Amino acid sequence: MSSAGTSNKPAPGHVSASGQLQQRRGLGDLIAKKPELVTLGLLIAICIAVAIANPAFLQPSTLIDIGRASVVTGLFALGVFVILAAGGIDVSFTAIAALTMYSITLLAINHAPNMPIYVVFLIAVAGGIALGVLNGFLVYTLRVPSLIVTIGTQYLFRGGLLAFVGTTWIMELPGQMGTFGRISLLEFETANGATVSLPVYFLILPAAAILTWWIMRRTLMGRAIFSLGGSPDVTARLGYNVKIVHLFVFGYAGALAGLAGIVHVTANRLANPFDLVGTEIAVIAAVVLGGARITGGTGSVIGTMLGVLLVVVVDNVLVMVGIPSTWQRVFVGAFILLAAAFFVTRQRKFKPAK
Amino acid sequence: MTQNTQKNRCFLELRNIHKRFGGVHALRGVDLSLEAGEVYHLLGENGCGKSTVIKIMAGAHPPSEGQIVLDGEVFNELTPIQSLDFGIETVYQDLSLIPNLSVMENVALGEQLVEGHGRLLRRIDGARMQQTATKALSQVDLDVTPELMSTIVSELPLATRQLVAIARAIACEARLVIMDEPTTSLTRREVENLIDVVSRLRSQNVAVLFVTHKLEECYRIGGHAIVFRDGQCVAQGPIESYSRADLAELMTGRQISEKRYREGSPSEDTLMSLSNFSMPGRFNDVGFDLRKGEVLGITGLSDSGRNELALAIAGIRPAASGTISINDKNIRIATASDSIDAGIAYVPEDRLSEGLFLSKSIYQNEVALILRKLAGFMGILDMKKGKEIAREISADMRLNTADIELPVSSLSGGNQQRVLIGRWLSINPEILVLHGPTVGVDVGSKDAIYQTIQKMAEDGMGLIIVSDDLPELLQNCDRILVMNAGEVVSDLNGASASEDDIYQAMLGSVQEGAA
Amino acid sequence: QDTKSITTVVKISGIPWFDRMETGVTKFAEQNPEMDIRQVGPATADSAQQLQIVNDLVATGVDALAVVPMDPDILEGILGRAMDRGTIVVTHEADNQTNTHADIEAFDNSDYGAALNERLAQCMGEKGKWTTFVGSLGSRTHMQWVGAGEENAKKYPGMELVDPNNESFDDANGTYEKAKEILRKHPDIKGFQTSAGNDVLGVGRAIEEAGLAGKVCLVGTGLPNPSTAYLESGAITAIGFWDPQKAGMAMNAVAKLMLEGKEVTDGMDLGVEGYESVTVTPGAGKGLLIVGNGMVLVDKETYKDYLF
Amino acid sequence: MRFFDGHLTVLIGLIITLMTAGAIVSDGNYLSLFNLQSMAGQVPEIGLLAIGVLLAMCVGNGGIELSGIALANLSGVVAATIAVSFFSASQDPEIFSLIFIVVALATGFLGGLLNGLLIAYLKITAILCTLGTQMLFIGLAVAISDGRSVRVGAPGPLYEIGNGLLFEIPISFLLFIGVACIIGFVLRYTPFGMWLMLNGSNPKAAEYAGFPKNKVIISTYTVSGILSSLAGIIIAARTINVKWDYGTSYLLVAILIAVMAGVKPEGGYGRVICVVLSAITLQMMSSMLNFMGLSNFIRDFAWGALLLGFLAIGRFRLLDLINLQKHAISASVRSPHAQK
Ligand SMILES: Nc1ncnc2c1ncn2[C@@H]1O[C@H](COP(=O)(O)OP(=O)(O)OP(=O)(O)O)[C@@H](O)[C@H]1O
Ligand SMILES: Nc1ncnc2c1ncn2[C@@H]1O[C@H](COP(=O)(O)OP(=O)(O)OP(=O)(O)O)[C@@H](O)[C@H]1O
Ligand SMILES: [Mg+2]
Ligand SMILES: [Mg+2]
Repeated sequence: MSSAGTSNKPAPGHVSASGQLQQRRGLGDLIAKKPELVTLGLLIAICIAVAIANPAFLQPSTLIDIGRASVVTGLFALGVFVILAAGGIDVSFTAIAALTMYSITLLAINHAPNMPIYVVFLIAVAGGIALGVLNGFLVYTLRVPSLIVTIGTQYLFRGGLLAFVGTTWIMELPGQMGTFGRISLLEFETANGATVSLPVYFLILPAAAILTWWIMRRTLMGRAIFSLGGSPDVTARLGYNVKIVHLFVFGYAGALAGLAGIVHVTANRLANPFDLVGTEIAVIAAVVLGGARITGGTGSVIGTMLGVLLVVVVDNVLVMVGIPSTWQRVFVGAFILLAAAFFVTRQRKFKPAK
Repeated sequence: MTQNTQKNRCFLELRNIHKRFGGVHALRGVDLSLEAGEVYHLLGENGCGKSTVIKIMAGAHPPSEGQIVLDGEVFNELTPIQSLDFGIETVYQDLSLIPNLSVMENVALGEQLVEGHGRLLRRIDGARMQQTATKALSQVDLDVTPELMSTIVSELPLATRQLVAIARAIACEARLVIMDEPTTSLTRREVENLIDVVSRLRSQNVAVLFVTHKLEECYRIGGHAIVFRDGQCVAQGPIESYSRADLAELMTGRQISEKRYREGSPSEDTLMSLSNFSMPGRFNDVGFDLRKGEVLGITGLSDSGRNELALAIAGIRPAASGTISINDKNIRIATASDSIDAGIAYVPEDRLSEGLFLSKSIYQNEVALILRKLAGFMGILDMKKGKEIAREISADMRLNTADIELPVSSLSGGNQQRVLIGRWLSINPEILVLHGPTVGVDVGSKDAIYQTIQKMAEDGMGLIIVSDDLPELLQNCDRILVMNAGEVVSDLNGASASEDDIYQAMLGSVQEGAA
Repeated sequence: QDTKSITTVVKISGIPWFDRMETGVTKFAEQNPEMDIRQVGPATADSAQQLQIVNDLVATGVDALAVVPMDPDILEGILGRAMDRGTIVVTHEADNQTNTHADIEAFDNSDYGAALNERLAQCMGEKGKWTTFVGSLGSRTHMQWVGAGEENAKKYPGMELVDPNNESFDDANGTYEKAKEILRKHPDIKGFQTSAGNDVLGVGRAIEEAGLAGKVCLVGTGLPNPSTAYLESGAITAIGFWDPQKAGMAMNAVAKLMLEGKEVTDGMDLGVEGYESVTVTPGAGKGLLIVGNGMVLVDKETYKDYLF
Repeated sequence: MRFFDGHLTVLIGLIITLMTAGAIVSDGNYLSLFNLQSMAGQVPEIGLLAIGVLLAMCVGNGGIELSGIALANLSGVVAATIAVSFFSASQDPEIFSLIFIVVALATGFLGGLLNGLLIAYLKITAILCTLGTQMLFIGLAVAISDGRSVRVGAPGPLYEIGNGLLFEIPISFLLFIGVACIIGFVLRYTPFGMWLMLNGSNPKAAEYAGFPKNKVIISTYTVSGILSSLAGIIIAARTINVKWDYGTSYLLVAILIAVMAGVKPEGGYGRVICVVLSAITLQMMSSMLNFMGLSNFIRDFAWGALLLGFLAIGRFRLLDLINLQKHAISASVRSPHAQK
């Protein structure tokens, strides 16, 4: 209807919009749009370098070990990614994980030693959601940056756990929790007779990643989360219920943290309330290395997973490459800086001017 | 509930609406009623409460007092989703687009959100979104390509963004479309198109509430005028029944005449000379002279390169090649401070994001450029002198507050603009580049700003006004350079040229190309 | 002011080791109801936090401090000031502490490290690749133990030390990852000697999961209770330790003696198991170095005698 | 900027409350000169780090400083290693102290400069950058010292800085207050301070206004680095030793202090005096809990609760009851010609 009247008139608007778009295609544009390509590149580069330094790196068990080691960090990272996308930041998720995993193990030991494993997971997720929602509620009602709120809740959760719940380690996990960590998905023997196995709990990570991807890409909630990260005021004005989005985002991250906590316990075969807290900054770094901006509104699930892999791989090859313990931290620090610098310069070169 | 009984009956009513922000009483008892299929022009000077009343209708702010009546149902406040559900679509003054989402999502997601009454855990219907966006975008005359649809909004030029915001408002089946200053960064062509859109909406029995400071647009569109002054509605009636002078007087409570402000003439001395100024893809081989006491206008379509030229002179996005000399001395401009050191002041277009330190005091904003000069013994700031200067500037700029410790965020748009211009005058520049100096500024403040411009020219300053407000250029400039496709295509005399001349020059090559 | 007070400050509160120590402190308190005896410790493993606690305790005017320093050197300053104020200072696991009236060690650290290694060598058949873990490179005792172990291994030309001194940060999970990596890098590795309390758990898990229990040897410091499962499966060959309960009691006993103005002499019986005949020598500073006989080395067969 | 703003009032109120409560629970022992001195002696190291965090936050760009304590320890380790290898602390205490201090400050300067350069020129997000440099600094300290603590000893002047008293006040505390005053003054009364705050409040406007933006960012992180090394000097002087892993828990505590002091993490606002008071408040609180013999886990819990309480106070304007003048913005600002 409109086009009939206007299409044959010269329309400068057209020229500016599409002309500009054509200029910025090609590799640079691709990287600007898909920063996770940088992460992938880095990952491949590192693997090649390590393989050259020590060909022993190239064995199937490496892959399995790295996959296994990524689960807890990966679950945390997915939660962090969702929160970063919404323009927030969270440092309390490790405390949530510690609190839920320990309380639930205690609960199971004392009251329901034969609780089926799926109930354990359900309770962990529910507990994580409850604590996460508390975070979200505080961030929303106090209207302060979530970094601050979650520093507060981290102290609160961890202090509460150790002061009021307990500090003793639980070595003998109750019933199914103990066995779950040992069920393996696939198993094979290496030349020297060692068994390599991929535990079943590994599957939780890809499942959570796919769910997160679906929520972020295919539901209105996902769009609302990105909107909130892009412009909170506008999001509210456009009719998105910002409170619900806050509660959802932190609740979801809490759920993942609860899940990660239980995985950590079952994999480790002990519940140590001192565990996990202290690793949060490294997780955030992984997500940022996966292409999410700390300022919010960007990032992708695939990038996040690549970022996690990058961090886990670097952590798991230091001995392989033969870097002496004394120098390992220098190496990791320099790596983070180099990766970040590389990342930023690649991104910046192609960032649109406006 | 047939169409007929609905038609021409008032469907939205505001009753005795008050709104207070802390100590600011922004609305003081507003009564309004809107009818379907009518166009309303909400007029008033900066800070009189236009945006606020709109935000109340849209559910973005709750009123402090009063009621909103929708189809006879009385509400004490609305949520955005209620408002959208009822069919009120808004183009906000700040556009309110989500910068990191694609054009398509910005335009068409609202529909699905409203349909689910705000429920968020729903799957997105991609095909439908595509369809809705395509329709709406073509209505505002944008070329709907897959690239455009998937472009992230923050990568678009301002003008396209504005069109996208309008497209979003008309994407849904609306009953009332509100547009808060939708034309500020549109070129005339795009404005023409918007006027088409408005009449089409009207013919579909949709009410339109239009806010603008450009009175000629209101007359062109026609309809009802609603005049606000100081948080109250002071007049209502068919717009044709008011003359420009009437409206100006109603808005300001004073009489303001339409006149050419430029009276003086420039001296013979060349102040600044630009030659072979180029930035590939943006502007090409631009050269001109600016004389002492001259007011030079630069205009062009949104993609003509005029903005980049201004930014290059200001050192923000320096030119790739070319020379610039001031008082016959060649200078190099690679950064903003080079340009400031050379005596060039640049008042940016987007005062909120590029100009002001909103949370900081008027004083700090005013002295931001002269901190080095204020530093005395051991680099310690002479606060007393600084405050004196800030007070002087405030007085010169006729700021309507004496308390320079107030945060700039507490000022209204026009006053903020004066703070910004005042800041640049603090360095006593030889050359002042004003980019869209009166964008979103009301008649009263405009008058004050124009008078300041002329006074500065008389004092021997060279001024460059980059603007697409043609009357503004004609009222103020000695010469007007028109740019097209990165080149200066025309150099017109401000006293004798007409709007039409400029317009022809702006479109020149595009029309040739199309012919 | 007749009730004298002794406060025991541990490295971190809440972990099994120091919980066990607390049982000793409590026991000592029960035996000495006329005294005010408590145990405290920081919430995180950070010497700065421990320093703060000691600072505040000195300010409260406590009569005696029994400290297990996170980092002996960091506490030198405040312990010195405490002694100047007349506070009795007793330390444990800090044979290099200068500002202390007495440092109490359960055993000689080199003997302990050598004993662990000897047990490892036995298991490995005196040959093959082996590696070491320490809590952190800065942990003096851990470095002494692995140092003594290395020294001991020189007796066996067939033993080859590879990638030594891996840092575990006393985190079982991190140790597990590191151990896996080492198993990948050196498929033919035969032995691990570990130092921090949780290291055996991490390495043990890695060995067990790889199905190498019994094929790869693991000897290190650990507590019997947590290690039960791995000792049973053979993933842990043997653990060495001293009983923190007894150490806690010994510290308090020495503090009490000193508060009463009595002397601690060579061959003295502190009235605590493993400290029945202590060797007393001059310490690193002006104080004494009191060494007991509290070393315990247990394996699958013997651990049940020490369940805690 | 009015002197008595909300945060300042609350912090002062809290300090008074804590003093009273502490005196009650400890029979006055809490207010004994020795304990006051002991608490004052503990504040400077973490206080200096918190001021570093304040600077980084205020300058904007998502500024944060995670490398502070690592740099403090690195400075100590480098300085100790160098000083010890050339001089003897007991024989030439003066020259030893001087060398130690100079090397430490130089290390802090270089470390901060590195942060600044990476953030300003390479545009690495501050949180990533300082996380990386944190690792790097820790790593260097480990590599230099082999992970062991390095003994500084107690050379006169240096020992005095950590442990000495002047007019019954710990010298380290006086030093801290002095440095805080200087930073506070610089932030308020010099172009640098104004640039820093304005840049934090709107970086784009700062660019358009031609501020020496990169220089400001670099200087900010450099100053922050120097503050870290000062903290390192005080730590070394107090504990007679330096070690790479001292104060690992300070990372979050320093941020906690800054945030409790009302520093805006998004940049542009923060007051040094509030940071000083907030550091003192936290110290008094944890000392009080130690006096009461409560577990340190309760302290963490209480800190968390306190921070959230602070936020609630700020959010719900509970202070308006105390501080009415603040919101009395004159109604005349509304519109340019309202009065005519
Ligand atoms: N969020 C807010 N907080 C405080 N004061 C506000 C707020 N929004 C608006 N005001 C004040 O309310 C008054 C009316 O503002 P409003 O934005 O409605 O004016 P306007 O008529 O739209 O002006 P303009 O033409 O400049 O857009 C102004 O004095 C403004 O400073
Ligand atoms: N460095 C750049 N990289 C990529 N595209 C750019 C760059 N600079 C400008 N553009 C694009 O070039 C086109 C012309 O920009 P220009 O700024 O001249 O438009 P404009 O006149 O400012 O439009 P408006 O009036 O909306 O502000 C725009 O589409 C802009 O987004
Ligand atoms: Mg408005
Ligand atoms: Mg423009």
